[in-house]
Amino acid sequence: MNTSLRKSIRPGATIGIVHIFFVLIGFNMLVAILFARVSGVKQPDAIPAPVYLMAYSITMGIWAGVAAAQKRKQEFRQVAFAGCVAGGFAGIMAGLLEFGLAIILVKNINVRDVLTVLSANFIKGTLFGMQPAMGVMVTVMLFALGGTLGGALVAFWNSTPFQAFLNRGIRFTKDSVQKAQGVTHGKNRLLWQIASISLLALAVVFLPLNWGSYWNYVLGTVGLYVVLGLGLNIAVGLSGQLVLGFIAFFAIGAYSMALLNAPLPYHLMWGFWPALVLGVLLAAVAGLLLGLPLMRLRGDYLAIVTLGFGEIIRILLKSDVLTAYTGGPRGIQNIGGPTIFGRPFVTDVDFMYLIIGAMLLAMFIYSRLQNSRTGRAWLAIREDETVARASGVNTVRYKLLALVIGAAFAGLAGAIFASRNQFTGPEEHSLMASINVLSLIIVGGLGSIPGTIMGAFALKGLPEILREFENYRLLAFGALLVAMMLSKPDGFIPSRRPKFQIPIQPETREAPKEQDHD
Amino acid sequence: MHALSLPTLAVKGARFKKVAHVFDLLRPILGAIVLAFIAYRLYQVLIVQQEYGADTWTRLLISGLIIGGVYALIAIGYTLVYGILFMINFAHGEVMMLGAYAGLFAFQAFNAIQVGGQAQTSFLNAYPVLAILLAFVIGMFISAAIGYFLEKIAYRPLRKAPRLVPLISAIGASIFLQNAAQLLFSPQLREVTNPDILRRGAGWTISINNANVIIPYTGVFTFVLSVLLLIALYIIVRKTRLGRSMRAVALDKKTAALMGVDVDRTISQTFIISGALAGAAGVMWGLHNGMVYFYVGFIPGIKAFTAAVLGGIGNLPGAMLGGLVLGIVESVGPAALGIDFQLKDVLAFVILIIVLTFRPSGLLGEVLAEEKV
Amino acid sequence: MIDYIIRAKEVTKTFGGLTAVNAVDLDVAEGSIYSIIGPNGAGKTTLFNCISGFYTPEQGDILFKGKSLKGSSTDVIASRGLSRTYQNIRLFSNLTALENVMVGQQSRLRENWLDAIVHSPTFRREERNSIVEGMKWLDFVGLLEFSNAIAGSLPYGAQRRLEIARALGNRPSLLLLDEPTAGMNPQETLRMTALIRKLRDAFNITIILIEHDMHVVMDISDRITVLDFGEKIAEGKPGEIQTNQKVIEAYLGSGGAALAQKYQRKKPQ
Amino acid sequence: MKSLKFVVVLVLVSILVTACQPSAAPSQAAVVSGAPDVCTSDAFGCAVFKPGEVVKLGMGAPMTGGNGSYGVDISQGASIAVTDAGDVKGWKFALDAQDDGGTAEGGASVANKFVTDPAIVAIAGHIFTDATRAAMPIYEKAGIPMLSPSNTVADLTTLGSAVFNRIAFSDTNQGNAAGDYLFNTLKVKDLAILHDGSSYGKGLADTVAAQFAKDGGTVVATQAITPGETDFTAVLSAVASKNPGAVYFGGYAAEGSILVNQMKQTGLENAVFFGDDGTYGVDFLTHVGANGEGAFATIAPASPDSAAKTAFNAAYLAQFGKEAGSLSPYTWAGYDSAAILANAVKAVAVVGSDGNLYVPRAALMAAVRATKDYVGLSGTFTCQSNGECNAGLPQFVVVQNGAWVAVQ
Repeated sequence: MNTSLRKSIRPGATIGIVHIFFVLIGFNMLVAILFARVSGVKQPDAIPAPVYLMAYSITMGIWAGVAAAQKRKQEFRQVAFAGCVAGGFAGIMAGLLEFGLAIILVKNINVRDVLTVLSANFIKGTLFGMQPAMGVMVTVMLFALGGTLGGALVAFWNSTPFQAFLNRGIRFTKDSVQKAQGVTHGKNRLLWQIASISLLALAVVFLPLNWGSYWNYVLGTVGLYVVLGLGLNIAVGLSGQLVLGFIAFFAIGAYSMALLNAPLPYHLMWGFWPALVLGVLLAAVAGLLLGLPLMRLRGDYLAIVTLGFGEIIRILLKSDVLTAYTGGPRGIQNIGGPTIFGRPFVTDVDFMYLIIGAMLLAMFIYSRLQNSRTGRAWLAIREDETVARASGVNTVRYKLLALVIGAAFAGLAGAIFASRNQFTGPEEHSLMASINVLSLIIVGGLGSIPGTIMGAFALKGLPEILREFENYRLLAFGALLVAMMLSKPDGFIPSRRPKFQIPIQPETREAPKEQDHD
Repeated sequence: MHALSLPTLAVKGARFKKVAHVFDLLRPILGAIVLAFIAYRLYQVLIVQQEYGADTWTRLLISGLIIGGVYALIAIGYTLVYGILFMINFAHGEVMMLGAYAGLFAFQAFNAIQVGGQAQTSFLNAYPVLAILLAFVIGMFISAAIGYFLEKIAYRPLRKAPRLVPLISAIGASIFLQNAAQLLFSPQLREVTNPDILRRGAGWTISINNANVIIPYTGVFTFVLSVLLLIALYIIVRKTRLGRSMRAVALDKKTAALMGVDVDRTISQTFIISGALAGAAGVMWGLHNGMVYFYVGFIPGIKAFTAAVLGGIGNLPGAMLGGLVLGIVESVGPAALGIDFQLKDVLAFVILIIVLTFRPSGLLGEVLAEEKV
Repeated sequence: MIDYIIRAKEVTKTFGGLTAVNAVDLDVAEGSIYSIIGPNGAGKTTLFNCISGFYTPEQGDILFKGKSLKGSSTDVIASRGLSRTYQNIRLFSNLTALENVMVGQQSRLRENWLDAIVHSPTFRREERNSIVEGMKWLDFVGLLEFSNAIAGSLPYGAQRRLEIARALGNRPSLLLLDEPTAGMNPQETLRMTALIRKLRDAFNITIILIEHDMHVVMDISDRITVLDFGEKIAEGKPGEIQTNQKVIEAYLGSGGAALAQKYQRKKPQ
Repeated sequence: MKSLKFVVVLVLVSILVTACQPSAAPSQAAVVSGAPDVCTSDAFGCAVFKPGEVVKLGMGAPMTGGNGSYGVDISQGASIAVTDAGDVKGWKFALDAQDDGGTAEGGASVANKFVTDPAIVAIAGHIFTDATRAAMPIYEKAGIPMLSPSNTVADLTTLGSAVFNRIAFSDTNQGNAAGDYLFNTLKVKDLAILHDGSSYGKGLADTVAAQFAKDGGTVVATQAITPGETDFTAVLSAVASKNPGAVYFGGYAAEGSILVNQMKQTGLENAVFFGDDGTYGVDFLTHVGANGEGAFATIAPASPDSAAKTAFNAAYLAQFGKEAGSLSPYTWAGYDSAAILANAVKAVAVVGSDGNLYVPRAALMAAVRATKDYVGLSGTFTCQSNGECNAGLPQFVVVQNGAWVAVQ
């Protein structure tokens, strides 16, 4: 067999396996339902019309075709053919699967105890409601057709005229960007800054009013996770300490707010602001107390200990021992909101503003710290703790400081979170939440502020966007998380190091002299 | 020559102050307080209250050893990957879960096959040893295959990436595998059919204080299996060519490659072995605990990771020791200190923190008393 | 009366059963260039690590500017004016060259995190000054044009020089250089030698170096100590060391030493 | 500066995104010509459905994670109810089941999503208490009634909520009865209390303990287990040393069945196992086998195998390939809660003169609360003014010969 053919069969087989997996979890039906919905059917049946399932088959074929045709510098016909072979091979695998399914259907074998989705209706639907032999044939054909299409698509994409068109577009964009940069870096720089800031301010003021309570809630959560993420970034991204139980500090903030502000169990009824401040302080103190015994630990040992700390906090909060003080598993409710100038802040819009404020504060502090002696000390510790210490960095102090400030950020986010939900309970602060925060800063790009924002969108916004995928949403999320790491190992927006103007003339070549003896 | 003057940095030049390493001073005090507290509680529980009799203590100890055996079994696979790649394979628990499913279905199938002439029995009970062996082979094979593909798809492309990136990829893979299992097999809790000779709950009975204390067969099996696998793995790592390659890769990938070690292959093999261990742990889990569902890998995975760190991660006997210590602390600890069993995980993690405070590299990990230069 | 900046008395350091440094005395005069040489595994780097605080010697004491270093951690020692470089370059490779130097200045700065958040006057002044000084050190080692380059991406020789610039960041009175010319070509080595000399001449920084290149050692050293198997076998001026029988034996073995003597006798012809 | 630029771009993109979103605010008080009078007088206005649109019932439930089986199961039960409900004056019902993970964050997120969807008229849920607590105030503002099939925590109906209703037992109800039964009928003197640390299990366990002590019994041990684990021999051994006559467990079938099995190996062979409505179900029986003989549970009084229930079980098996009740004990409650809501919608919906369907929201809230003597699969329900729809005394059941049997 020639290598070209073999090269096409490999992606075909991969897609075939993916397809088999999709069918066995019933994902093909969901895709068909989504197709139906897109094309205007309001309430598609659980088994949508065959045409949508056919569309699914073609889509899978296209995927196989594109996968096979990529990286091929050949002429149109060959590439299309490669796509056809890949699609066809995937189709044959799909056909084999359907053949098996048809046997199950005809012989009336009950496999649902193992593979739940394979009901008779489902199998009939997968066979497009046709006779099994016919269904298998149609499947193979559709896959092959899709594959050819995919191959053709790639070929067209690679074709000279299209590439030329593309290049022109890219050049145009580049030129305009450069021109814009010229504007922003020239003497109009200030103007540009003012313009962008005022645009930002406008957006911040008006957007929450207009995008409804759902988006306010989701984006509010994203905002709080930005604050959390920046806090964790100080510990992980800047000072290089892998903290896995970060949500514990969030919990401390949330519970401080809850216990001080809510009517039960203590009826302290503090105002929002003092409770917020105390929550932040308590979280910071917790960071200090946790940090003290752990300063000798490195890397993964620190990770597991902080993970343990997170679990300790969660279990204690829900334990029988502390039920009288923390509400136990029931949590605390009726947590109040803030009052600003006599006006109570209670609606979703109000909280959005509050969260934006917290986010801006966190970003401000983070960026200020990042480029200072403190920030450089953290970075040096991250890079090489031993050398940093020998260069005069008091590593213990700076590592503690990173934990404390990071914890304070988390406490801030937690306090606002509890107040916004009017409720907090121990299960809010589970290990999965810590893992989410860690994931978001790495997906976004360790240490970078825009990266953190991006990561928060990806980690907290994406699952909401994926709601269309129903039960498959976390499956898709897990797969996307892997895919994001594979395609962008440094995160979406990796952090950059600051550039400094050279303040002295290189020509002088002057050795610095010790002169000041004051 | 007129020199450029240097700006003053600090107002009074470099002041040096003695940094008080507060905690270095506090550490012995902390240790003394903890020890005193433990001694006091032990005195209270054992001497003053005398809450539990010898039978209860024996039961607790047996329970601890068995739980510890399970943790150890999972932790060995964890620590193997860590020892070679310095990577936390977060999806290890999920690989184990899929192994448990494989075992579940294998036993189910064996139970459905009827053999024998007149006295119809299932294959499972007619040839129980063979059936168990086969189930283990199937479970280990499935898990090994998943381990292999996991490495190939999710970790290998990231080998040169920063250390935390494969960790996140592993977390993603873990979420994916968990949900895939839920969607494939439904979220139902399933019951493993044990062969009669290894019935759950059955065991040797000993009599202490006129109370029957049962040592369950499955528990002993778990314990023995984890010891055997540990020994087998130790031999592989220490005595075989593959083990030599593994150790070489662990020390320095580049140099190993220059010396003719196929690094990719070695790492693949590591994951296959680690997956097979997870599969064995999964099948064992099903036999001993009986419950299999998609979430079954998560908590044991975390616990096993804890055990591996407690023992000194990367160290094989350390994983075993860590697992056993963790199991015993969880079972005996709350009773001995007279606290709620709900807080057993708190106790376990507190012990972990204390151990790491005094031995920053775990119980059997190499001790870096001084900074490495 | 000579001022000694380092006085080490009977420093002993063991690892397990192995004695890496055995009762070594070391007196380094202020303003001198002092070399420590010896075959591989002689304990040179271990001695360095004892001086710079990485290791605590089991026996003996080290006085730096008359005060004991015992019990001080490396950061405290650095803040007292003792800097070092490393045998295998250890830069903060993801930071820029300038930032590396600025990390070196840590112990001389006073701004804290609160100053950084509010941009207090102290912060502004110190930041500005520390950038200017950092640039000057970079200029001094010839890396000014690379000031914003990521340290890990610099060529090998530049990385060595950057390490020195970083060590200079805290304005040390004593600088320990661990094989500064290792892996360099003759030109680079010459440049490095000149740099070391300039450091002493312009700033009166005392320099202790470990070096294998005998040309360099003989060229710039005021005094030399020779270690072998953790013991000091010779100390003296370059000329004395060159002719010391023990040293030659340590390097070449006793047979080799005999050969070398023949060779040396022939050489003047 | 880079980050600022980035943020600007981000904000612009989000403006675009939100501009493309459908109008977020629900079409409340659509006082258009053709709306019936009831809409103008209704405090929350009407939901309007054009011909061909569907009337949606929402459900927030954990579909993923460790508790995923509850959400999957209850939503599957409810989906059958929605099919069975037929149509309301020609408009079809649909179930919109969303994953809330059982957490407050998820609950609030789902609730906010539901209140921005004008087609959602009522919520069959939420399933877990944390989610319910966070969701309640959000529905309160939008005037969307809830009917939870599974929230048992006592105080939920004491908060004065106008929207929250439940067909699950309140803990007080179930716990007091169980405590009395243990002391008076089973003559247990020494009781051990176990629970799974959830607000459900702990709430019940605390109530039982208090009632049992009030009756004159002694609670000899109180311990909690960690849900999701599978080896409880240690805690059972500790409990066994106190020689309790019975073990009360507040929690679910998964842990309950493990406890029953492991009680036999830890010296509690002779203690009675007493569970709750969460441990009841066929799942429990398959897991415990012979070990389960004599185990008690409490359930809502219902004719065990009515024709409707048989039909439902068959439909469930055909559609989802599993026996009803094998994923969670709340399958039937899920069906009932959706069915009751659909009934209430049918009672209040009116077709306007413009041919649209109008569902007045406040009237619907009242209609749900006015449910009386509704005979469902899991019990007979009459809602009280605080939203308690299952105030009757529980039925005690015991395992005999491998089946649940009702006792007095």
